[in-house]
Amino acid sequence: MQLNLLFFGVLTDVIGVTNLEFVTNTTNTRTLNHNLQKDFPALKKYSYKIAVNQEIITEEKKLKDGDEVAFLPPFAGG
Amino acid sequence: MQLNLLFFGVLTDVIGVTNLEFVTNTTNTRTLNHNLQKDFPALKKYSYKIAVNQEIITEEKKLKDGDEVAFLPPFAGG
Amino acid sequence: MTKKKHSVLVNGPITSDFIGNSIAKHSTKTNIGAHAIFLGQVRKDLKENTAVANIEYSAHNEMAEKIFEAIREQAFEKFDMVCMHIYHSLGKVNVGEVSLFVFVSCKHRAQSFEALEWIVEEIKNKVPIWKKENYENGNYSWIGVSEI
Amino acid sequence: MTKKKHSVLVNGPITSDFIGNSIAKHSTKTNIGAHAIFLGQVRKDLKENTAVANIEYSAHNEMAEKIFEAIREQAFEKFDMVCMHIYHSLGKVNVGEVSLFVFVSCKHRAQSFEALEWIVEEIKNKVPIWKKENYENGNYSWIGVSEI
Repeated sequence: MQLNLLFFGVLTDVIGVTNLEFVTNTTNTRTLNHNLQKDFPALKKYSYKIAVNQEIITEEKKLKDGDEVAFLPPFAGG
Repeated sequence: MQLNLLFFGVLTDVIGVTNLEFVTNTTNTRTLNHNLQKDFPALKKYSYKIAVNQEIITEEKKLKDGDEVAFLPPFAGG
Repeated sequence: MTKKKHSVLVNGPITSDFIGNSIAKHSTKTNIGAHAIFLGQVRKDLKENTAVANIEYSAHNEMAEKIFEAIREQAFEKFDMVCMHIYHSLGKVNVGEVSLFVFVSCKHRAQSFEALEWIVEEIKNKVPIWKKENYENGNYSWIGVSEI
Repeated sequence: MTKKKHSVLVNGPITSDFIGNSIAKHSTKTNIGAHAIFLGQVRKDLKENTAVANIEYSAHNEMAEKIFEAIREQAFEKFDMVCMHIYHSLGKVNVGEVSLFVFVSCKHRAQSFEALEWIVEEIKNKVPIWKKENYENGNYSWIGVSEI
Protein backbone atom coordinates (compact mmCIF):
# COMPACT_ATOMS: atom_id res chain seq x y z
CA MET A 1 0.00 0.00 0.00
CA GLN A 2 1.02 3.62 -0.37
CA LEU A 3 1.21 6.27 2.39
CA ASN A 4 1.61 9.99 2.01
CA LEU A 5 4.28 11.02 4.52
CA LEU A 6 4.62 14.70 5.43
CA PHE A 7 7.55 16.20 7.34
CA PHE A 8 7.57 19.62 8.96
CA GLY A 9 9.94 22.02 10.66
CA VAL A 10 13.34 20.61 11.54
CA LEU A 11 12.27 17.19 10.21
CA THR A 12 12.31 18.49 6.63
CA ASP A 13 16.05 19.02 7.16
CA VAL A 14 16.45 15.51 8.58
CA ILE A 15 14.54 13.74 5.82
CA GLY A 16 15.52 16.16 3.07
CA VAL A 17 12.00 16.46 1.70
CA THR A 18 8.61 17.68 2.93
CA ASN A 19 6.58 15.04 1.18
CA LEU A 20 7.20 11.35 0.55
CA GLU A 21 4.95 8.97 -1.41
CA PHE A 22 5.90 5.87 0.54
CA VAL A 23 5.17 2.33 -0.69
CA THR A 24 5.28 -0.11 2.22
CA ASN A 25 3.90 -3.25 3.81
CA THR A 26 3.87 -1.57 7.21
CA THR A 27 0.36 -1.46 8.63
CA ASN A 28 0.73 0.53 11.83
CA THR A 29 2.34 3.78 12.96
CA ARG A 30 4.72 2.18 15.45
CA THR A 31 6.40 0.02 12.83
CA LEU A 32 6.37 2.86 10.29
CA ASN A 33 8.11 5.16 12.76
CA HIS A 34 10.59 2.44 13.68
CA ASN A 35 11.46 1.77 10.03
CA LEU A 36 11.87 5.46 9.28
CA GLN A 37 14.22 5.84 12.24
CA LYS A 38 16.30 3.01 10.80
CA ASP A 39 16.48 4.71 7.40
CA PHE A 40 17.02 8.16 8.92
CA PRO A 41 18.82 7.67 12.26
CA ALA A 42 18.91 11.44 12.87
CA LEU A 43 15.12 11.30 13.39
CA LYS A 44 15.79 9.79 16.83
CA LYS A 45 17.38 13.03 17.97
CA TYR A 46 14.12 14.95 17.76
CA SER A 47 10.80 14.81 19.53
CA TYR A 48 7.72 14.87 17.32
CA LYS A 49 4.10 13.84 17.21
CA ILE A 50 2.43 11.85 14.49
CA ALA A 51 -0.88 12.80 12.88
CA VAL A 52 -2.80 10.31 10.75
CA ASN A 53 -5.17 12.03 8.35
CA GLN A 54 -4.69 15.25 10.32
CA GLU A 55 -5.60 13.78 13.71
CA ILE A 56 -2.76 13.64 16.21
CA ILE A 57 -2.47 10.11 17.57
CA THR A 58 -1.45 9.30 21.13
CA GLU A 59 -1.30 5.53 20.70
CA GLU A 60 -0.26 3.18 17.93
CA LYS A 61 -2.71 3.31 15.03
CA LYS A 62 -3.45 0.98 12.10
CA LEU A 63 -2.73 2.38 8.67
CA LYS A 64 -4.56 1.84 5.42
CA ASP A 65 -3.73 2.59 1.81
CA GLY A 66 -3.74 6.32 1.03
CA ASP A 67 -3.39 7.51 4.61
CA GLU A 68 -1.62 10.78 5.25
CA VAL A 69 0.96 10.45 8.02
CA ALA A 70 2.40 13.76 9.24
CA PHE A 71 5.48 14.10 11.46
CA LEU A 72 5.11 17.18 13.64
CA PRO A 73 7.91 18.67 15.76
CA PRO A 74 6.87 20.95 18.67
CA PHE A 75 4.64 23.75 17.42
CA ALA A 76 6.04 27.28 17.34
CA GLY A 77 3.34 29.53 15.94
CA GLY A 78 2.78 33.19 16.74
CA MET B 1 -10.95 85.22 49.94
CA GLN B 2 -11.71 83.85 46.49
CA LEU B 3 -11.98 80.20 45.47
CA ASN B 4 -12.12 78.75 41.99
CA LEU B 5 -14.95 76.19 42.05
CA LEU B 6 -15.16 73.64 39.23
CA PHE B 7 -18.16 71.40 38.55
CA PHE B 8 -18.14 68.33 36.32
CA GLY B 9 -20.52 65.81 34.80
CA VAL B 10 -24.03 65.90 36.16
CA LEU B 11 -23.06 68.64 38.61
CA THR B 12 -22.71 71.14 35.78
CA ASP B 13 -26.45 70.64 35.24
CA VAL B 14 -27.16 71.09 38.95
CA ILE B 15 -25.12 74.28 39.37
CA GLY B 16 -25.70 75.55 35.83
CA VAL B 17 -22.07 76.44 35.24
CA THR B 18 -18.74 74.59 35.07
CA ASN B 19 -16.72 77.30 36.74
CA LEU B 20 -17.49 79.66 39.61
CA GLU B 21 -15.21 82.40 40.98
CA PHE B 22 -16.51 82.22 44.52
CA VAL B 23 -15.86 84.96 47.11
CA THR B 24 -16.37 83.60 50.60
CA ASN B 25 -15.32 83.65 54.24
CA THR B 26 -15.48 79.87 54.41
CA THR B 27 -12.10 78.39 55.30
CA ASN B 28 -12.66 74.65 55.03
CA THR B 29 -14.17 72.19 52.58
CA ARG B 30 -16.85 70.90 54.94
CA THR B 31 -18.41 74.30 55.42
CA LEU B 32 -17.99 75.18 51.75
CA ASN B 33 -19.80 72.00 50.74
CA HIS B 34 -22.51 72.62 53.33
CA ASN B 35 -23.10 76.19 52.10
CA LEU B 36 -23.23 75.09 48.49
CA GLN B 37 -25.80 72.42 49.35
CA LYS B 38 -27.90 75.16 50.94
CA ASP B 39 -27.69 77.34 47.83
CA PHE B 40 -28.17 74.35 45.48
CA PRO B 41 -30.27 71.77 47.34
CA ALA B 42 -30.21 69.42 44.32
CA LEU B 43 -26.51 68.85 45.04
CA LYS B 44 -27.53 66.60 47.95
CA LYS B 45 -29.05 64.12 45.50
CA TYR B 46 -25.67 63.22 44.02
CA SER B 47 -22.54 61.57 45.28
CA TYR B 48 -19.29 63.31 44.46
CA LYS B 49 -15.72 63.71 45.63
CA ILE B 50 -13.94 66.97 46.23
CA ALA B 51 -10.45 67.75 44.95
CA VAL B 52 -8.49 70.73 46.26
CA ASN B 53 -5.82 71.87 43.84
CA GLN B 54 -6.30 68.61 41.93
CA GLU B 55 -5.77 66.32 44.89
CA ILE B 56 -8.82 64.35 45.96
CA ILE B 57 -9.44 64.87 49.67
CA THR B 58 -10.80 62.18 51.97
CA GLU B 59 -11.14 64.37 55.06
CA GLU B 60 -12.04 67.98 55.68
CA LYS B 61 -9.35 70.33 54.42
CA LYS B 62 -8.51 73.98 55.13
CA LEU B 63 -8.83 76.35 52.21
CA LYS B 64 -6.74 79.36 51.30
CA ASP B 65 -7.20 82.21 48.86
CA GLY B 66 -6.92 81.12 45.23
CA ASP B 67 -7.52 77.41 45.86
CA GLU B 68 -9.16 75.37 43.13
CA VAL B 69 -11.98 73.23 44.51
CA ALA B 70 -13.35 70.65 42.07
CA PHE B 71 -16.59 68.69 42.55
CA LEU B 72 -16.23 65.28 40.91
CA PRO B 73 -19.12 62.86 40.37
CA PRO B 74 -18.24 59.16 39.85
CA PHE B 75 -15.75 58.78 37.00
CA ALA B 76 -16.94 57.23 33.76
CA GLY B 77 -13.99 57.24 31.36
CA GLY B 78 -13.33 54.75 28.60
CA MET C 1 12.33 51.53 27.62
CA THR C 2 10.71 54.57 26.08
CA LYS C 3 8.69 56.92 28.23
CA LYS C 4 7.94 59.76 25.82
CA LYS C 5 5.13 61.92 27.10
CA HIS C 6 2.24 63.09 24.98
CA SER C 7 -1.19 64.45 25.73
CA VAL C 8 -3.56 61.55 26.34
CA LEU C 9 -6.74 63.54 25.78
CA VAL C 10 -7.60 64.14 22.14
CA ASN C 11 -10.56 65.91 20.58
CA GLY C 12 -13.16 63.68 18.96
CA PRO C 13 -12.95 60.01 18.00
CA ILE C 14 -9.73 58.04 17.60
CA THR C 15 -9.63 56.94 13.97
CA SER C 16 -8.55 53.56 12.62
CA ASP C 17 -5.95 55.41 10.52
CA PHE C 18 -4.45 56.85 13.67
CA ILE C 19 -4.37 53.39 15.25
CA GLY C 20 -2.84 51.83 12.13
CA ASN C 21 -0.16 54.55 12.04
CA SER C 22 0.64 54.01 15.72
CA ILE C 23 1.16 50.33 15.04
CA ALA C 24 3.32 51.08 11.98
CA LYS C 25 5.63 53.32 14.03
CA HIS C 26 6.56 50.39 16.24
CA SER C 27 8.17 48.39 13.44
CA THR C 28 11.47 50.12 14.19
CA LYS C 29 11.39 48.96 17.80
CA THR C 30 12.80 45.54 17.10
CA ASN C 31 12.99 44.50 20.76
CA ILE C 32 9.16 44.25 20.81
CA GLY C 33 7.67 40.78 20.44
CA ALA C 34 4.10 41.38 21.58
CA HIS C 35 1.61 44.23 21.30
CA ALA C 36 -1.64 44.19 23.25
CA ILE C 37 -4.23 46.80 22.33
CA PHE C 38 -7.55 47.80 23.87
CA LEU C 39 -10.10 49.90 22.02
CA GLY C 40 -13.24 51.23 23.64
CA GLN C 41 -15.98 51.68 21.03
CA VAL C 42 -19.23 53.58 21.60
CA ARG C 43 -22.15 51.14 21.73
CA LYS C 44 -25.58 51.92 20.34
CA ASP C 45 -27.37 50.89 23.53
CA LEU C 46 -31.14 50.95 23.30
CA LYS C 47 -33.24 52.98 25.75
CA GLU C 48 -36.99 53.31 26.03
CA ASN C 49 -38.10 54.43 22.55
CA THR C 50 -34.65 55.64 21.58
CA ALA C 51 -30.98 54.70 21.25
CA VAL C 52 -27.57 56.20 21.94
CA ALA C 53 -26.49 58.59 19.18
CA ASN C 54 -23.15 59.63 20.64
CA ILE C 55 -21.24 59.96 23.88
CA GLU C 56 -19.89 63.33 24.89
CA TYR C 57 -16.77 63.07 27.02
CA SER C 58 -15.59 65.77 29.39
CA ALA C 59 -12.75 65.78 31.88
CA HIS C 60 -10.88 67.77 34.45
CA ASN C 61 -8.20 67.95 31.78
CA GLU C 62 -5.21 68.97 33.82
CA MET C 63 -5.99 66.56 36.63
CA ALA C 64 -6.74 63.77 34.13
CA GLU C 65 -3.40 64.22 32.36
CA LYS C 66 -1.59 64.05 35.72
CA ILE C 67 -3.37 60.84 36.63
CA PHE C 68 -2.74 59.31 33.20
CA GLU C 69 0.94 60.11 33.78
CA ALA C 70 0.85 58.47 37.22
CA ILE C 71 -0.77 55.35 35.73
CA ARG C 72 1.96 55.32 33.10
CA GLU C 73 4.74 55.56 35.70
CA GLN C 74 3.22 52.81 37.81
CA ALA C 75 2.69 50.58 34.78
CA PHE C 76 6.39 50.84 33.91
CA GLU C 77 7.26 49.93 37.50
CA LYS C 78 4.91 46.95 37.60
CA PHE C 79 5.36 45.47 34.14
CA ASP C 80 8.24 44.76 31.81
CA MET C 81 7.11 46.96 28.93
CA VAL C 82 9.07 48.38 26.02
CA CYS C 83 6.59 51.20 25.52
CA MET C 84 2.97 52.15 26.05
CA HIS C 85 0.54 54.75 24.82
CA ILE C 86 -2.89 55.90 25.91
CA TYR C 87 -5.33 58.08 23.98
CA HIS C 88 -8.75 59.10 25.28
CA SER C 89 -11.37 61.17 23.47
CA LEU C 90 -12.94 64.41 24.62
CA GLY C 91 -16.13 65.79 23.09
CA LYS C 92 -18.57 63.89 20.93
CA VAL C 93 -17.85 60.35 19.76
CA ASN C 94 -20.55 58.70 17.64
CA VAL C 95 -21.72 55.11 17.99
CA GLY C 96 -19.26 52.78 16.31
CA GLU C 97 -16.34 55.15 16.85
CA VAL C 98 -13.42 54.59 19.21
CA SER C 99 -12.96 56.72 22.35
CA LEU C 100 -10.16 54.88 24.17
CA PHE C 101 -6.95 53.42 22.73
CA VAL C 102 -4.50 51.68 25.04
CA PHE C 103 -1.39 50.28 23.37
CA VAL C 104 1.08 48.16 25.33
CA SER C 105 4.26 46.73 23.78
CA CYS C 106 6.48 44.18 25.50
CA LYS C 107 9.24 41.75 24.72
CA HIS C 108 6.99 38.80 25.62
CA ARG C 109 3.24 38.29 25.49
CA ALA C 110 2.46 37.41 29.12
CA GLN C 111 3.38 40.86 30.40
CA SER C 112 1.46 42.57 27.60
CA PHE C 113 -1.85 40.93 28.61
CA GLU C 114 -1.38 41.70 32.30
CA ALA C 115 -0.31 45.29 31.70
CA LEU C 116 -3.15 46.00 29.25
CA GLU C 117 -5.89 44.89 31.61
CA TRP C 118 -4.35 46.65 34.60
CA ILE C 119 -4.01 49.94 32.70
CA VAL C 120 -7.58 49.86 31.35
CA GLU C 121 -8.99 49.19 34.84
CA GLU C 122 -6.90 52.01 36.31
CA ILE C 123 -8.21 54.40 33.66
CA LYS C 124 -11.81 53.41 34.35
CA ASN C 125 -11.39 53.83 38.13
CA LYS C 126 -9.06 56.75 38.60
CA VAL C 127 -9.26 59.29 35.81
CA PRO C 128 -11.69 62.23 36.19
CA ILE C 129 -13.59 61.77 32.93
CA TRP C 130 -17.36 61.87 32.53
CA LYS C 131 -19.66 60.75 29.80
CA LYS C 132 -22.99 62.06 28.72
CA GLU C 133 -25.00 59.74 26.52
CA ASN C 134 -26.89 61.71 23.90
CA TYR C 135 -29.91 59.87 22.50
CA GLU C 136 -31.44 59.96 19.06
CA ASN C 137 -34.59 61.61 20.44
CA GLY C 138 -32.61 64.57 21.82
CA ASN C 139 -32.56 63.46 25.46
CA TYR C 140 -29.37 62.71 27.31
CA SER C 141 -28.14 61.16 30.53
CA TRP C 142 -24.95 61.22 32.57
CA ILE C 143 -23.37 57.79 32.92
CA GLY C 144 -22.42 56.36 36.30
CA VAL C 145 -24.65 58.76 38.19
CA SER C 146 -27.18 57.41 40.63
CA GLU C 147 -29.27 59.81 42.64
CA ILE C 148 -28.86 59.33 46.39
CA MET D 1 -22.77 36.90 16.90
CA THR D 2 -20.89 36.73 13.63
CA LYS D 3 -18.97 33.62 12.72
CA LYS D 4 -17.85 34.37 9.18
CA LYS D 5 -15.05 32.05 8.13
CA HIS D 6 -11.95 33.18 6.35
CA SER D 7 -8.52 31.67 5.83
CA VAL D 8 -6.38 32.40 8.87
CA LEU D 9 -3.06 31.77 7.13
CA VAL D 10 -1.85 34.62 4.96
CA ASN D 11 1.33 34.98 2.93
CA GLY D 12 3.96 37.32 4.34
CA PRO D 13 3.64 39.94 7.08
CA ILE D 14 0.38 41.40 8.32
CA THR D 15 0.55 45.12 7.57
CA SER D 16 -0.58 47.98 9.79
CA ASP D 17 -2.88 49.07 6.94
CA PHE D 18 -4.59 45.71 7.04
CA ILE D 19 -5.00 45.98 10.81
CA GLY D 20 -6.32 49.54 10.55
CA ASN D 21 -8.83 48.46 7.90
CA SER D 22 -9.98 45.54 10.04
CA ILE D 23 -10.64 47.94 12.90
CA ALA D 24 -12.48 50.36 10.60
CA LYS D 25 -14.82 47.61 9.40
CA HIS D 26 -16.10 47.13 12.95
CA SER D 27 -17.57 50.63 13.21
CA THR D 28 -20.83 49.32 11.75
CA LYS D 29 -21.13 46.72 14.51
CA THR D 30 -22.65 49.03 17.05
CA ASN D 31 -23.21 46.35 19.67
CA ILE D 32 -19.44 46.22 20.26
CA GLY D 33 -18.10 48.14 23.24
CA ALA D 34 -14.63 46.65 23.58
CA HIS D 35 -11.98 45.40 21.18
CA ALA D 36 -8.90 43.54 22.43
CA ILE D 37 -6.12 42.96 19.94
CA PHE D 38 -2.90 40.97 20.09
CA LEU D 39 -0.09 41.44 17.60
CA GLY D 40 2.96 39.21 17.49
CA GLN D 41 5.94 41.12 16.10
CA VAL D 42 9.23 39.54 14.99
CA ARG D 43 11.98 40.46 17.45
CA LYS D 44 15.56 41.11 16.41
CA ASP D 45 17.00 38.73 18.99
CA LEU D 46 20.78 38.71 19.16
CA LYS D 47 22.73 35.47 18.74
CA GLU D 48 26.47 34.85 18.91
CA ASN D 49 27.94 37.31 16.38
CA THR D 50 24.66 37.76 14.55
CA ALA D 51 20.99 38.69 14.89
CA VAL D 52 17.62 37.56 13.60
CA ALA D 53 16.91 38.88 10.09
CA ASN D 54 13.52 37.27 9.58
CA ILE D 55 11.35 34.38 10.66
CA GLU D 56 10.10 31.94 8.06
CA TYR D 57 6.78 30.37 9.02
CA SER D 58 5.55 27.05 7.67
CA ALA D 59 2.48 25.03 8.60
CA HIS D 60 0.50 21.93 7.92
CA ASN D 61 -1.91 24.33 6.24
CA GLU D 62 -5.02 22.21 6.06
CA MET D 63 -4.63 20.86 9.59
CA ALA D 64 -3.79 24.34 10.90
CA GLU D 65 -6.94 25.85 9.36
CA LYS D 66 -9.05 23.10 10.95
CA ILE D 67 -7.51 23.76 14.36
CA PHE D 68 -7.93 27.52 14.01
CA GLU D 69 -11.59 26.83 13.24
CA ALA D 70 -11.89 24.60 16.33
CA ILE D 71 -10.31 27.32 18.49
CA ARG D 72 -12.78 29.78 17.01
CA GLU D 73 -15.77 27.55 17.80
CA GLN D 74 -14.59 26.92 21.35
CA ALA D 75 -13.92 30.61 21.91
CA PHE D 76 -17.51 31.45 20.93
CA GLU D 77 -18.74 28.80 23.37
CA LYS D 78 -16.56 30.00 26.24
CA PHE D 79 -16.79 33.78 25.84
CA ASP D 80 -19.49 36.31 25.10
CA MET D 81 -17.98 37.71 21.91
CA VAL D 82 -19.59 39.68 19.11
CA CYS D 83 -16.92 38.63 16.63
CA MET D 84 -13.33 37.52 16.37
CA HIS D 85 -10.67 37.22 13.72
CA ILE D 86 -7.29 35.53 13.54
CA TYR D 87 -4.58 36.04 10.92
CA HIS D 88 -1.24 34.23 10.96
CA SER D 89 1.63 34.68 8.53
CA LEU D 90 3.26 32.04 6.38
CA GLY D 91 6.65 32.52 4.72
CA LYS D 92 9.17 35.23 5.59
CA VAL D 93 8.38 37.98 8.05
CA ASN D 94 11.17 40.47 8.74
CA VAL D 95 12.11 41.83 12.16
CA GLY D 96 9.68 44.56 13.19
CA GLU D 97 6.86 43.09 11.09
CA VAL D 98 3.71 41.46 12.45
CA SER D 99 3.10 37.72 12.02
CA LEU D 100 0.05 37.16 14.25
CA PHE D 101 -3.09 39.29 14.56
CA VAL D 102 -5.84 38.23 16.97
CA PHE D 103 -8.85 40.54 17.12
CA VAL D 104 -11.60 39.97 19.69
CA SER D 105 -14.70 42.17 19.93
CA CYS D 106 -17.20 42.01 22.78
CA LYS D 107 -19.98 44.02 24.29
CA HIS D 108 -18.00 44.51 27.51
CA ARG D 109 -14.30 44.67 28.22
CA ALA D 110 -13.87 41.87 30.79
CA GLN D 111 -14.72 39.15 28.29
CA SER D 112 -12.48 40.68 25.64
CA PHE D 113 -9.36 40.40 27.84
CA GLU D 114 -10.12 36.84 28.87
CA ALA D 115 -10.93 35.69 25.35
CA LEU D 116 -7.87 37.35 23.82
CA GLU D 117 -5.41 35.68 26.17
CA TRP D 118 -7.11 32.29 25.88
CA ILE D 119 -7.10 32.39 22.08
CA VAL D 120 -3.44 33.42 21.84
CA GLU D 121 -2.38 30.62 24.21
CA GLU D 122 -4.43 28.09 22.24
CA ILE D 123 -2.78 29.19 19.01
CA LYS D 124 0.69 28.86 20.52
CA ASN D 125 -0.05 25.39 21.92
CA LYS D 126 -2.25 23.68 19.38
CA VAL D 127 -1.67 24.91 15.84
CA PRO D 128 0.86 23.03 13.67
CA ILE D 129 3.01 25.98 12.68
CA TRP D 130 6.80 26.09 12.75
CA LYS D 131 9.28 28.88 12.64
CA LYS D 132 12.77 29.04 11.29
CA GLU D 133 14.85 31.97 12.44
CA ASN D 134 17.07 33.21 9.64
CA TYR D 135 20.09 35.17 10.85
CA GLU D 136 21.91 38.06 9.28
CA ASN D 137 25.01 35.90 8.75
CA GLY D 138 23.08 33.37 6.65
CA ASN D 139 22.66 30.71 9.34
CA TYR D 140 19.27 29.60 10.60
CA SER D 141 17.67 27.60 13.39
CA TRP D 142 14.31 25.96 14.01
CA ILE D 143 12.53 27.40 17.05
CA GLY D 144 11.22 25.18 19.83
CA VAL D 145 13.38 22.23 18.82
CA SER D 146 15.63 20.62 21.37
CA GLU D 147 17.64 17.58 20.42
CA ILE D 148 16.88 14.58 22.59
